[in-house]
Amino acid sequence: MEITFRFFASLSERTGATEGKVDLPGDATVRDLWDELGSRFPTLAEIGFTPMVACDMEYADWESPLRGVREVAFLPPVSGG
Amino acid sequence: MEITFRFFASLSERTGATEGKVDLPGDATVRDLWDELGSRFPTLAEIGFTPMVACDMEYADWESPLRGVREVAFLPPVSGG
Amino acid sequence: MFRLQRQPIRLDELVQAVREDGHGAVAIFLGTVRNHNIGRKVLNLEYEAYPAMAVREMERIGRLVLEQYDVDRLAMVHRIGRLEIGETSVAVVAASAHRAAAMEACRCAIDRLKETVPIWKKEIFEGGEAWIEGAGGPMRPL
Amino acid sequence: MFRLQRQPIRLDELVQAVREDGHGAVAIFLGTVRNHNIGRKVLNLEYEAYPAMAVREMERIGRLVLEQYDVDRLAMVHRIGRLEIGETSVAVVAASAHRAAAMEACRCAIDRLKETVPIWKKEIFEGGEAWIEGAGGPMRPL
Repeated sequence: MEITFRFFASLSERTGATEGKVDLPGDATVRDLWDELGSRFPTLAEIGFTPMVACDMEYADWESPLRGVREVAFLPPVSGG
Repeated sequence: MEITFRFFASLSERTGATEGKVDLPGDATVRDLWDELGSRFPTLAEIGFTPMVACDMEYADWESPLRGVREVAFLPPVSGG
Repeated sequence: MFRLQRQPIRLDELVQAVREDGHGAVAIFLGTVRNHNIGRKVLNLEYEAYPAMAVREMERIGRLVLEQYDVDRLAMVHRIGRLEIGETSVAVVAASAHRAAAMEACRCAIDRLKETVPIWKKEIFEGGEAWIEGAGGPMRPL
Repeated sequence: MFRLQRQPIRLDELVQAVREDGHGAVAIFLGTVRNHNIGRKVLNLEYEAYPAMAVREMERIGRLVLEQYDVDRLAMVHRIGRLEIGETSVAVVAASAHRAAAMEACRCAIDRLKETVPIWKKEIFEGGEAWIEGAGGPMRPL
């Protein structure tokens, strides 16, 4: 299945990517996607925080299954306000 | 000694007076002034609250001596805001 | 800035006057004239003050709040005279580097204003009018 | 009213849009760009958002606050793009009949915004620039 990923702020700066597509098996979880992205973007290993994750714009956790999800966003700790 | 009194809001409406002067003995207190005003303005007996008192614009109490005070204000419970 | 005024309160101007470049947080409270009170339809309000003492008392509250909270600037402005529904009767603005102090200072300032600043409102409602008597604050003598 | 905007936030307009005639209290919080942070001289800020999710998240916070507090109306507006020192980056406005609810709702809304709304600031300071990473809120996964 094809999942769109999105990076924001320092994550997109580190990777040089704001979004892209990954093809994953049907039982994949957020963590599997992150691992896949880690091999595509080695600089992800250098970030100094654990991102938050949103599946289709709802906060999710690392074990969330991706079946039925279109877009997964990895979010640095937010700093709005 | 001569003391200026001031009434505000419902107190001035009740009495028809906003200010005036009272001559009192040198050892008089706020309560003495109030008693004197009570005989001058009988409608003061009808008010439904105990006024706050300010001597020269500082909150004071009923037993405060008036020596050295120029102006005593009787204040309905405040309702600004 | 602590004052009474007959003119409408211009919020943008007030914030500009209070805020400085070191401030990341501005907390504001506005009291506004509402169209109902204790079941009555309110038509408008009239505010009266003991002017010199009201300003002194706002200044006293200001000093106290600036001591008690980590805020740099505080403004309290109260209207007097006749106000229509929807108008702002009082504005409190507190500015500081961080938000918690600004919000707590703003709350403390408006709470104290309502307890001790010698201002009174008369309510003109459908069928009559009445001076509103506050609950009385901690300074209320016996 | 929950939105992101590139244009400056006009506070008077925002208050007009939120306040209704039954409201006696409006509590406002403004976040403003300050000229220093952790010992650095800040030149300006750039805000980035995950736009659709940020608005959804502000709406979710809005529903929660309106349920939890006795307030009628809430607005949250956040700037994105480049902001200069002194500009307002976020405005939260809560309106209700009475003041305690308005002030508590305003506080809750800005606290939650800072925890969960996907917006980030990049600080451009003397000698460099850096994305600011928040402390992370309660929704932060392991």
